Amino acid sequence: MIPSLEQLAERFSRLVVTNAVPSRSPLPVTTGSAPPVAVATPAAAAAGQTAAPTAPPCPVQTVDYPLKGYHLDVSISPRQVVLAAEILDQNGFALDTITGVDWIAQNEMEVVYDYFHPLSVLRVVIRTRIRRDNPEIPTISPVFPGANWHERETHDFFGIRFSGHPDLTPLLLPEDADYHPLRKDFTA
Amino acid sequence: METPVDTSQIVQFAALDDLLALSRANSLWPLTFGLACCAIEMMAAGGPRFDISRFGAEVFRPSPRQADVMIVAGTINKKMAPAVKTLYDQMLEPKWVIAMGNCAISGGPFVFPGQYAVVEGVDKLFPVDVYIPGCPPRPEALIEGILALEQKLTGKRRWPVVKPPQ
Amino acid sequence: MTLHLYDRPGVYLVLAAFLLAAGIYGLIRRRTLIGMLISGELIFSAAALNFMALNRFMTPDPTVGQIFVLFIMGLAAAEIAITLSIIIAVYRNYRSIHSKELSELNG
Amino acid sequence: MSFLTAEPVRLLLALVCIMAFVGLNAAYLVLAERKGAGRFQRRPGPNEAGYGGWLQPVADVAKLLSKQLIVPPGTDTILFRLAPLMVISPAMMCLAVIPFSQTLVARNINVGLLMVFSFGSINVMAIMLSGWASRNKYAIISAARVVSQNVAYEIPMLLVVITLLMVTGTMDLNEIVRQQAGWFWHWNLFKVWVNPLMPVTFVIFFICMLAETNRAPFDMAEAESELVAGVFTEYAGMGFGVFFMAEYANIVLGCSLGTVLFLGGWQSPFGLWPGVVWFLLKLYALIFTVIWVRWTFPRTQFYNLLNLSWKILIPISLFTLLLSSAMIKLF
Amino acid sequence: MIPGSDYLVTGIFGLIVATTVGGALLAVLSTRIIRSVTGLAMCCVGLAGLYYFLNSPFLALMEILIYVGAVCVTIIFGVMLSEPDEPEPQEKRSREALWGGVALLVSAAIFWGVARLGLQGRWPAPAAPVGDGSVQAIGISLLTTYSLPFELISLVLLVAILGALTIAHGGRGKE
Amino acid sequence: MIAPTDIPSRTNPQETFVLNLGPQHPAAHGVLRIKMTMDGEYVTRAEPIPGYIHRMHEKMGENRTWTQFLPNTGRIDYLSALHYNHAFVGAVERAARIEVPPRAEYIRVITSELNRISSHLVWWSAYLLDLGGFTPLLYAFADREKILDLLEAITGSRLTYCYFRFGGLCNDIDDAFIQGTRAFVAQMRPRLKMYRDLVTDNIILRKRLEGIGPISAELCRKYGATGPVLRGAGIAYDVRKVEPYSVYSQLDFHIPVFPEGDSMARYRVRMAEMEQSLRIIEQALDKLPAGPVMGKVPRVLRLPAGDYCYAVEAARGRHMVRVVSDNKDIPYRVKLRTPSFSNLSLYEEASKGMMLPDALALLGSLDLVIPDIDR
Amino acid sequence: MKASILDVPRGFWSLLVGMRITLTQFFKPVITVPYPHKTLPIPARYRGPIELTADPATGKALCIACKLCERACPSDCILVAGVKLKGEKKKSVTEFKLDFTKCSLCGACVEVCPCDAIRFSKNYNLASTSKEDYIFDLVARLQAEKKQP
Repeated sequence: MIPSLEQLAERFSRLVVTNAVPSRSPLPVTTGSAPPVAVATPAAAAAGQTAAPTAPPCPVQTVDYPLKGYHLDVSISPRQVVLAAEILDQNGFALDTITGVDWIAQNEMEVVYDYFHPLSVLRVVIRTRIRRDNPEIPTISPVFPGANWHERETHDFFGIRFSGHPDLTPLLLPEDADYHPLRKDFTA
Repeated sequence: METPVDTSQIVQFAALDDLLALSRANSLWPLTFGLACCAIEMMAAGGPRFDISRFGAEVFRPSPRQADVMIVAGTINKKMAPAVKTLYDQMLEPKWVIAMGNCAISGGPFVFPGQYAVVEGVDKLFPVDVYIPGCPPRPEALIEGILALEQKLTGKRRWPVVKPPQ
Repeated sequence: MTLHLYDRPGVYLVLAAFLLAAGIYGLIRRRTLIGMLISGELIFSAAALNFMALNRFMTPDPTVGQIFVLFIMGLAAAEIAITLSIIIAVYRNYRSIHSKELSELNG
Repeated sequence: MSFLTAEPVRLLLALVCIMAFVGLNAAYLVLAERKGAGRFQRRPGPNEAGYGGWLQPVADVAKLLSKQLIVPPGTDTILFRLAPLMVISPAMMCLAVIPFSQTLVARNINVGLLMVFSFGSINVMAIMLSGWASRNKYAIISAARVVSQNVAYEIPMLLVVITLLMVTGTMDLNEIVRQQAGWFWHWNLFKVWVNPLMPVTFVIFFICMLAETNRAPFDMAEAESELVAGVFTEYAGMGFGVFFMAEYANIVLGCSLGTVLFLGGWQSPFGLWPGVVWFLLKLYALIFTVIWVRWTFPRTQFYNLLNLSWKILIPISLFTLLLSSAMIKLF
Repeated sequence: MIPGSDYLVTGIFGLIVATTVGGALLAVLSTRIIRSVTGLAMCCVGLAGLYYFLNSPFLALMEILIYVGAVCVTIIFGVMLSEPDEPEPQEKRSREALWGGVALLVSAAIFWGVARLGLQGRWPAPAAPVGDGSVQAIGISLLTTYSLPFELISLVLLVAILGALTIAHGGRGKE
Repeated sequence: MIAPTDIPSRTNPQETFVLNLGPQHPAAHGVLRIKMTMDGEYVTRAEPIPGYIHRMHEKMGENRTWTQFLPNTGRIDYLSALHYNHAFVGAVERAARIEVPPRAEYIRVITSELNRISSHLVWWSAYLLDLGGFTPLLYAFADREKILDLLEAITGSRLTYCYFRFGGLCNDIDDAFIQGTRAFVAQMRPRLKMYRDLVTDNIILRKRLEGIGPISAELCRKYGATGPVLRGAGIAYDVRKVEPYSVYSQLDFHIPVFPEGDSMARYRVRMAEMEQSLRIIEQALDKLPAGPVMGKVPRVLRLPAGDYCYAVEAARGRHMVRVVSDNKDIPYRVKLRTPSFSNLSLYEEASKGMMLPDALALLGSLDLVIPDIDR
Repeated sequence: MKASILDVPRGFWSLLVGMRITLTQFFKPVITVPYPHKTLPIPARYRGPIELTADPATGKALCIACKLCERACPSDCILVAGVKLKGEKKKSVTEFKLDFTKCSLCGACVEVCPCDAIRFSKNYNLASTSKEDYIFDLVARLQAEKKQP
């Protein structure tokens, strides 16, 4: 079964609406050729260098593929990553990768989930932000067993704890490693 | 009166030593041990184009007990270092080490201030006999390394020296 | 004459006696089934050697002893096959081949 | 006691000769194998030690001899040392009964064929012991494989040999050769009027011989990519060298047996050269085939190997056995 | 006849006897089961040598083929499957010693008795040979005089193989 | 042989024993360690432990400029260095909106496909080595040398090429390369047939691979496995077709798919891919336009803030580079999504209950490059 | 059943085909280039450790010690120092150290150089028993080369 981009965007915007962050009202899906910068707000775009750190105001946006390399960009709250994974699983997506980004200036960690569809050209990015001093997020490894390693790796590099993960021992770092090298404040 | 006999014996031992050194130099069995990029060039050196077997060095032994020379071909990181050390210890005397490629010599391009993973040179773990620089070195360089090891063992070079073209 | 030890029946008979004794000693001392099996084999060998020695030095027909030894070998092979399969079956079920621990087989 | 005292000294001398033959053969067969492998792969192989690489085996042996001697910790010391001896000596004993020419045979006994097989069976046990004594997981797995393999291939091998025994009616190897006098269609290999499946029998014999000597594609003893170095993992220096030698001694033995049983031994098709030349010619042709096979095929999977024996070779060899007994009875 | 070959032959004979005795001792005294099997194999090789001295090369080879090649290998296989090394003595040391003493006593007594019988027995002088003891003769006797035992042995072997298969298979089923 | 020679602890026979395969083991293709829990010859659990060649690529991405990171990409998966060059260069070009001249794109495709063939040849030879066949290795390396000669003549190195630049290539190809490549294509076809006769049709190999290590399409999806692993499970997923990059959309080729999902299917996929690569090279050579090989690139590269992805079909599967920029001349974050990582992660599940040689045949059929996993 | 029986001769035939192929290869000439006796041609673009180029007229290094290469190098393996000599417009190089053991041969230095003062050498067969041999003083090398052309 191959879902259409519109259906997916619709499904995710509903997810965002039902579980939206309280401060934010449900937002329409922005479509079409978004500006080259990731954020839709003109102010942020003008600001340039500080653009990326702020969370995109529009949680679900379709993106022009040639510009960014993916089709759908969804920002959700950390609680919803499992739900999002389930939706994508039902739609036949496969997990591409999971990674973190350490936004030290905002004192936040971003966790990015990339998905691709094995049967069609559809790339979905799910992103969420967690607090940097207590980075914890539910695991999606029950939905995608392949997430197990990706989450372990993210834990290695960023110290993000995936609650419910079966085994968070270092994967790529030595077994006794207690450092998280990709944090921006890491020193060897 | 007895001295001449003694000298002759010494001379004979020296000849025997030379013979042994020559034998060892012509029968360097490497350990099957590839780490990264350089390992592919090591395989290529065993390939038909370069054919390391001409020097009797194609008998790649997977067990360190039977290997004479360890060709460290690639980066050693801190997780791997104890294992490499164990392998070196499991090899029997006399044994030699060839550090192939920049990573094995000094950590290569993966060294930067504040790095956390790479061992900066295999000679930090155990003595190295021959260094072959390059990223990765060409198979000829590996053959040259084998010849350099032979030169180190026997004290002379039996092969012509190849000058690189300008 | 003393040199030709190999021409004297006594040597073989004493050797056979030794093998028998060793086998019996092992049979008593061993606590594993396979150990006992090995001792049993020694006893078989003692018998075979006796047969051969007597065949060589006493009987008119030199084939008889050899045939009996062949039979012994056949029996030994059969015995080994069956015993080992029993041992392995026992081992599978009881996870032990120590003869003491098999007492539950008694009742 | 004439059979005992007649020629013990000659026998000893012959044994020494055989040892030299085996040693020389092993050393230079290794070189031949390495150079042959090189040719199959379009490279020259060892050629820098001595003229054309002729001193390569000398260098290897000298190096192996001068390696440090250790018995790895945790091994069963006695068995660990005993095993290489047990591997090499039976092969040498067996070569004593192989007729290299009509007269060139260390000891011609009338049950020579039986001798080869009985001593050949010690080999299995030795490899098993070496694996066990090493106390290394790879070695133990490999040893278990070798035993099941050898046991499995002993059966079709013996069946084939029994088929041949029916044809020849004797276990005297020299007598078997003598029966194959004449042109090459008198060789047992081509005696299709005795048993139309004779070439098939030879192929089965050859396959079993490969398996019994643990040669590729049946080299379970030293399955490098799976089990590091198999049973030899813990062996070093000359201990390992002896295993190497034993492998080649066994190949020489197996190929000699093949030559004697199927290819007419020292019988010459034309009568140009003395018998021993013909024998060696046939022997090395077979050995070349062994090397050729090794450098052509990948290794078989272990249970495929057992399947091959139990499902294909044993039924076929049983069938040939029945066929030849029927043919002998009928004609 | 080369002078001194007598000594050589006797030496070989001594070696064979030593192998037999040493093998037997190793087989019963060693605590490691794998060494026991090696001892058994050694003992069998020695026995084969003895058979050779007893004028029967055929049986010597059969001994090696069957005992070393089949029996010992099978036992080692069994050992590998079940790994039975002698357990640590669980009983009290005194009882252990007692058992050892008893075993030694019994076996020594048997050895002494049987060996004495063997040495002292007045064996009648060998009669004139009837057959020649060769492989052919054995084959002929097997198929004529001893055909019934031969068939029986074959039957026993067949039953043993089938039984072994059944038992081993049944054991697996219960896992 | 790293594993200390400890005695298998089967004192409690119900227990299985642990076999430490690697980090130095002939079948580990480098320094992968697999902790195998074995029951006799059967694998009850095979837990891969990567990380023995972790080389901090992602950390290095954060402390050097965009240009300076380029040589690193060729060393992640050194067997398909050009694909990895391509992915990173593509991501930066996408972010900075750099136009690449068409000639450069065609040359990128030609060299990438040559690189794919050489990568598959190394896989083929190493796999055959795993399976105990040594001679194919030598034949494959002889053929591979021809590719290396071609690539070395234009890039200057044999293995870790650093040939692509942001906006194009560091130097143009010459006629010798074009003729050499055509000659190579002509030579390679009969060689591939020879490989088929010598190895693929060989009964021993077929018996070893057919039905061994089945991986279903669903398993691939759950683990994100791509490349020949996914195509060997019957899914025609190829980034070159699905998310066409460079000029692949203008070339006519098809994606070999084998539905069986066993090791033989993965094997056949790669063998068929080599033929397709030859086709692509021929077409690209025919269509090769004239013109410059370098586009307009600003002197100091600053990417607009945001994150950008670029995926390519590397020899082992989908390789995606995700760069996050904060409008500086050094990357804020470089994420390398490597195919071997995902492909290996399904190994534990796929290898359950297999015999050791089969498990190793499966491992080899995944075509792993260990630094590609560890990065 | 029939298929599996047919499999036997077919499989056997495939083995024979394989053996035929290796035998044909056996009789073909070797393709080895015996390295120390004969060498392969090294392509013009081969990337060996970098070296300084000299002005063909004066024989002096072209380098102006602008340190662009030092900054461009990803692995910090270049160290350049120069002085401004009297009477010359540009600086001239006094020290150019290359730590080749860290180099990844990426070519960044060669590309960034404004006056083509660096080029790749063709030293493809380096091997030595000391790793200090690979910390090249390129200025000294250039001078040594000049002395014995």
